Amino acid sequence: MVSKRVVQNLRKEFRQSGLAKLGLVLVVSIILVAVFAPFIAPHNPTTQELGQAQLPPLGFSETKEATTSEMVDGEVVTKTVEKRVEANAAHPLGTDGLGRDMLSRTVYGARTSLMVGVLGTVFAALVGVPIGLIAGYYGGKFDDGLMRFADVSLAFPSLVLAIALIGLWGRAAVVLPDPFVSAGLVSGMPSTFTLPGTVVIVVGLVNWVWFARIARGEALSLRDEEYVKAARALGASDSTILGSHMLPNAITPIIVLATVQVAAIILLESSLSFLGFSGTTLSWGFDIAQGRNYISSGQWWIATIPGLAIMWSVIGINLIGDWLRDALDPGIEGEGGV
Amino acid sequence: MTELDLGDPLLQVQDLEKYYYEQDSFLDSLLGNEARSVKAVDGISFDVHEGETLGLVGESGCGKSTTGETLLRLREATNGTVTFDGEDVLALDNEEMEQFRRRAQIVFQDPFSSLDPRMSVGAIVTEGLKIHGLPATNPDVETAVDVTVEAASVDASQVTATAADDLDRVVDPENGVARVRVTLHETADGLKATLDDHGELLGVDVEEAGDGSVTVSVEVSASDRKIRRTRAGRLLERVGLSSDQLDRYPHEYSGGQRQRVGIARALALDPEFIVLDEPVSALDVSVQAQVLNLLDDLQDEFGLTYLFIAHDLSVVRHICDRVAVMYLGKVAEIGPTDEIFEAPEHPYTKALLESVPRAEVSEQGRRVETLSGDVPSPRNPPSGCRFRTRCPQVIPPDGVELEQQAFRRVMDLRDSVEGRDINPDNVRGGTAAFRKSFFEMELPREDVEVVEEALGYVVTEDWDAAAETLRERYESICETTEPVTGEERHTAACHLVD
Amino acid sequence: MTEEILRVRNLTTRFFTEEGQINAVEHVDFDVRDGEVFGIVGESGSGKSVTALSIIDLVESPGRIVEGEVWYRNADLADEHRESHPDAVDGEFVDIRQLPEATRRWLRGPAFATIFQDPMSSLNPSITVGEQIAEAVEVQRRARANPRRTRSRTQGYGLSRFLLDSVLPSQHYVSEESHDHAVELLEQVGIPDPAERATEYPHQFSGGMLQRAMVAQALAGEPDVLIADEPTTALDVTIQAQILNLLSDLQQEEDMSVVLITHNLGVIARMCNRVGVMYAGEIVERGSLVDVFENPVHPYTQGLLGSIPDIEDPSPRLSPIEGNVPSLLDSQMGDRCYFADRCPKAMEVCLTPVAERDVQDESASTDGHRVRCVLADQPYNEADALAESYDWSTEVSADD
Amino acid sequence: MALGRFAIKRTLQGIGVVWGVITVVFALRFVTPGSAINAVAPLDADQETRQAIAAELGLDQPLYLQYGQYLFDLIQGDLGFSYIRGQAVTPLVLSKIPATVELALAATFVAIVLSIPLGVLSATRRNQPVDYGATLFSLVGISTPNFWLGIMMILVLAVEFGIFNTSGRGVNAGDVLLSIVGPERFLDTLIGWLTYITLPAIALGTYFTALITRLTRSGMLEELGKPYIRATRAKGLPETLVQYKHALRNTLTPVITVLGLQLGTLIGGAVITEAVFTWPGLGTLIIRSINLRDWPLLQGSLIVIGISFVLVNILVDMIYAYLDPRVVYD
Repeated sequence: MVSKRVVQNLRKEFRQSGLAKLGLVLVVSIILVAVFAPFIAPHNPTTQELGQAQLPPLGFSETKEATTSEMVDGEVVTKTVEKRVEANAAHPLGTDGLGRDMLSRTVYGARTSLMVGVLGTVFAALVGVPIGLIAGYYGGKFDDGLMRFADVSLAFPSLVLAIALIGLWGRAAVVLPDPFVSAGLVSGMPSTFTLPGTVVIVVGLVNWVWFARIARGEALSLRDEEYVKAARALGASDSTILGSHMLPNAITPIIVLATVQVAAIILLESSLSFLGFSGTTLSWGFDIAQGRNYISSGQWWIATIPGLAIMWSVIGINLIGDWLRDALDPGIEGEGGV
Repeated sequence: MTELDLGDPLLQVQDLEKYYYEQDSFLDSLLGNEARSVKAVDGISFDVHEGETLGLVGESGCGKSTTGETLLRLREATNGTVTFDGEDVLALDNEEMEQFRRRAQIVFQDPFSSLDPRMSVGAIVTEGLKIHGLPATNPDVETAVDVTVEAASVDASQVTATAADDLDRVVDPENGVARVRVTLHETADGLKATLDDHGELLGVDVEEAGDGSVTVSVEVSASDRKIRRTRAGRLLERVGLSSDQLDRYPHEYSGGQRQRVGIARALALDPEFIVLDEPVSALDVSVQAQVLNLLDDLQDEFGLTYLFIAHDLSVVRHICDRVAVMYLGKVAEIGPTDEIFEAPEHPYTKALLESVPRAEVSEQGRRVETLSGDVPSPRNPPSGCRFRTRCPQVIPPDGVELEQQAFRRVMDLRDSVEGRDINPDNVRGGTAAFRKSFFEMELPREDVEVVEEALGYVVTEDWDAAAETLRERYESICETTEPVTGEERHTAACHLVD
Repeated sequence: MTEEILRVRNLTTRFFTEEGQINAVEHVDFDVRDGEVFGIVGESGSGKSVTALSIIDLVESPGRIVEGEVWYRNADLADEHRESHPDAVDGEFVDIRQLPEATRRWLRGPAFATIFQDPMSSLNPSITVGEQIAEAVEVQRRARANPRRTRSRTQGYGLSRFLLDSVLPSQHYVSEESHDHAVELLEQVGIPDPAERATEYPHQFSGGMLQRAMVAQALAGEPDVLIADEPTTALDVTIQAQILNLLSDLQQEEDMSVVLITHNLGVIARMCNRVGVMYAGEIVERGSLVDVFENPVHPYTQGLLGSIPDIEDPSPRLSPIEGNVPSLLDSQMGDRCYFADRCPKAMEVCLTPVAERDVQDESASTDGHRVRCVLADQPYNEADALAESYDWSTEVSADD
Repeated sequence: MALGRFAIKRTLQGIGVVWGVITVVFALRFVTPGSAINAVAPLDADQETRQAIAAELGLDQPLYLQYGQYLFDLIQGDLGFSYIRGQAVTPLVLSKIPATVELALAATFVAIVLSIPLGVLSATRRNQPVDYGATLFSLVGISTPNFWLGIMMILVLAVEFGIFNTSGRGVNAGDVLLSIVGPERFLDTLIGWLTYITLPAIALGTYFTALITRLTRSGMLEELGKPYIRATRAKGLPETLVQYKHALRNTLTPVITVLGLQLGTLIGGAVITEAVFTWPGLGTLIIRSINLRDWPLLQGSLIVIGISFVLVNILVDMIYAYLDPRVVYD
């Protein structure tokens, strides 16, 4: 299926571009963190230790006024006292407002983002690519119809539509058992993992249009290629032509678009959870929303760290997308998004 | 090139038409612009005889490739009939189409777009076989095994040989029988039989019954895929490539080699008729010669019938038995190659032959009388004879004594008036001045009057009156009635002839 | 003997790609005389187009002109650079390779003009044909107005001028006279109703008409040498005839020399006085039309002439040149005659570098018939012919 | 002439899309009939009162009648009635539009002014500092979640230095325009406006600046590789004319088309930027309408967004037709 030439091009481009290497490092690390979250996270991301709340990350110390009030001969006297809060090695990245370990939450947040990003993209591709290929190949009324419907669904910003649909259908979260925990390989970690189901469906419903556009564009140019006519002359049925000629030759731009989509969907998911519309609290966006309240009182790290994690993964994925685009030159630029 | 003993026609094309419709989308009808038809092929008739190579020649836009593809129903014809070996191809249902596909194939022009870059050469050549589930056994082909006995301990009479009846999937039958030779010989551990060829695809085993009788049975042991790949290997060798390159990809081949793969693909289904759509136009001269020789050899070896589409006349002269010259969707002239090249009847054919530069010293500095203007657009082809807007031998109506050069300019003037291509301001500077500059030569008095009158109308921008004045005097038979090719062996669609 | 306008000596252009060094043009020498049509014929991959681009200094990376001299006869230019570049001037000739880049840019227009194979892809599809020709005229007009024979990179056209042009079309970089002159040029190349056609876009022109417009654009600077790279290959044969007539008429009227590059030997025969045959980056044979067509010495030229079907007599069988065009990859090209692996008369001596030499042949018109083949000096003898089974792959050069 | 016919054709297509948007929005409304009643009926209302309310709201009529009524209202500019707020949707939504438009325009302006020159420079001066800088900036730009960027700016600029306002829209563009003629000093109003608009505009604009920089850069590189560029240089044209008048002009057309398509992302971004900076635009209205389950208000906002998307894309296509005439002819 993937011809040797494609692999050669990829390897050649990879050797030459430092950015591609950086991208690979970033993405592979995020994937490992997401998959083996239970082993990597030092603490259970959901356990709250109020005593240990708002600890700064290692290397930073925080002076914090704490107001204490006590009964002094009948009246209530409030005193504000300076208190230095030192970072605690048990929580390298500090703790959030409820004393939950930032590092563990960030690690589990990776799992949410990647799952939503990948599943959403796969779902969108499975819907969009076949429709696009068929519309481009047959043309005529079906093609017109698709293009008009694509325009209509582009008219709805994904974020707005997502919020609307989540508001309507609710946050149908899908609870999945965590394989490592249920297999007893690790203890003390949450045994189940909640996947924001509505977000994945909504994202698929909205983003399939980008895949349909790309697939249609490819099909339009491929159907006049002589090897397609030759296949028809050999007696190949339309489905054989679509399956064994059109799809393999259209797969390059689709893969590049897929990387763009995964990155875009991660950003969308974090926005949704920031606004409180995601089905799970174990998400980077949700942590940023929590951290927002602590900005004015000086606990900057609660909002900052999850944001850096988002950038880490999205930059990695975009670098992989650039590497694929430069190596395979699919000619799609600017398509895709949220 | 076979002598002109025309076999019976394998393919008969009668009034074939192929129109494309523009601006007929839902929105266009809303906007009130009616669908315009592009008459790419507008009534083509010709026959192709068994074992013959018919050339289809013409410049770009004449509809030759569209004709080739419509014949094989790669495009749906608007109307007309195409009979292949007695059956009307355009009316075949899916079942019959499958049979037709095996008997008629096509080779394309561009070596870089005629092979799927994602498929290996082996997959490309065997695709046809896979689609038709070949190689399938053909019930009315018998299979036979000849055993030659070299083992001392066994005498021939004792040996009975059985052949599986699907041997013909591997062994090509000769006069109805798929025959395999096996030799029986003595080895250390008993009798052994070995196949002379096809060893890697067929299996043979030997049983010695108690009473000394020996049965040798041969059947197909290889998988379908293996059989197909072997067949593809043989085809590649036949077209001049090496059979151990089945797993290489098209981008590892040169242009000439890719065309050979395209030819091997067409041969895989063992067709009788092949449409060659400009097979060598994209190749360099030296490689072109190699492929042309190959096509020649294959035609003799497999008795193939070719429809050879091209725009290079010297290639056509070399390879075709008969030639049909096409212009703007119609056949201008058709006949045996030598007669067409040595005694062309249609003015367009003459102009084509005249324009081709010869690779000889005598060509140096040769000034060619070229056709005026450009090929008109097939959206609204000229009325009557389509070549009249560029024809150097337009027939003036009787009563008009103008030599060809002057009459040609009159017709050009009429076309620009009807197309409103003249800027009235240029004429306002004086109709006589404009006339003199338009006609380099002097016109007889009578014609000067008519032209001046028409130019007068142009000044007042009364285009219809101007066109009418000129049409009244100069309407030629070429624009009123459309010339048609006759039934003779060498015929041209031109009033000069009939 | 008429005076020469252009002398190319030892021109070498190479492409430094990831796969390795590609020798596109290897030590090419040829001369073009005043008012003459010099033909360069060769198949795809022979390096003929790269030669053209090298002359007008438009070789883009990863290509680079490694060495070579391009002597262009221009008395004024020679005088101007006699002191500043003493070794770049020889009589009236100037080696433009040694001139500064700005001067070489000045040459594009007044010295060299180029027309390319596919007119449709040589014009900007979103700007009218008239505007694009007027542009060329404007640039030449402004160049002539400034005495110094150099041309800065911007010539007064910066980002601000671009914004001004697109916002206020009234005060255009291209003046009104240039537009009028453009219409005159369109008329000169035989385009009917030129004023109207000037306002139309390239996609509204037929192939033939658009090529005429390209010729008109080339005439804007009244060039001494018109370089035509496969000018009629994309055209139909009747339209090709029109364009060839146009080129020969203009060549007389403007008395300019033409370098005609094509793979079509018929076009070469009709148009050219002298010819150079290129193979694998080298000119393997050059001379007058009679020399090369009537008594070719190099086996490749003979093979080329033998493999063309002749329209006047359908010979039964073509005699093609076996084998494939070489890859030009330096690592795979041994230091030998590059045609040896396909040559029917290959001998031992062909495995060593072959220099260009004169053809001693009294009968032919001795007009510089030169060939890069040993057969010019010694007849072919069977004795030391290369063995059929000679293994060409072993000769991969040492440093690979 | 041709451009006119092209405009009519595009407008007809646009109307088709608007009709599609309205139909989808209606379908959403149909999916949730119950909630419309819940919004009005007291929680403990029994079946009869709910029926009565449904009848009064016309929800019991056959579907196509409701649809016809819905369309009829829309044509008259009536986007429905918000039961929760007890007021008509149209004036409410229209009042919020200027704030969002101001934010979107500011962000787009920042994006275009910064990214086109950046993209051109990095394409024409490859592998030089400006190229690496632009590539790095655009990569980070499209990978940064805009709400997080907003919060970080608030943290650094507002909390530490306190020169920018971090929420609300005290001074708006309208005030600035008025102040030119009006009594207040123009400069003060302008600075006041900037303290409000700058952070949200940067937060929203960063993604687009990065996107357009990448598009312009790759578009220029592709265009400069095309054969007509070499032919134009062969005419002796100055390099700048080749790059700007020829290459850049042909690069802008696809960039503009993508801008039109990405409008949805822009509005989506505006919604969340408004949430971060409590910017009183359509975005905050939409979020509140969803939280309060106020469907008519949500549907009205979606329709307005849909119509604005169609209008912008028609405008984009007209600019495209002006820049590249082939679109009009084929």
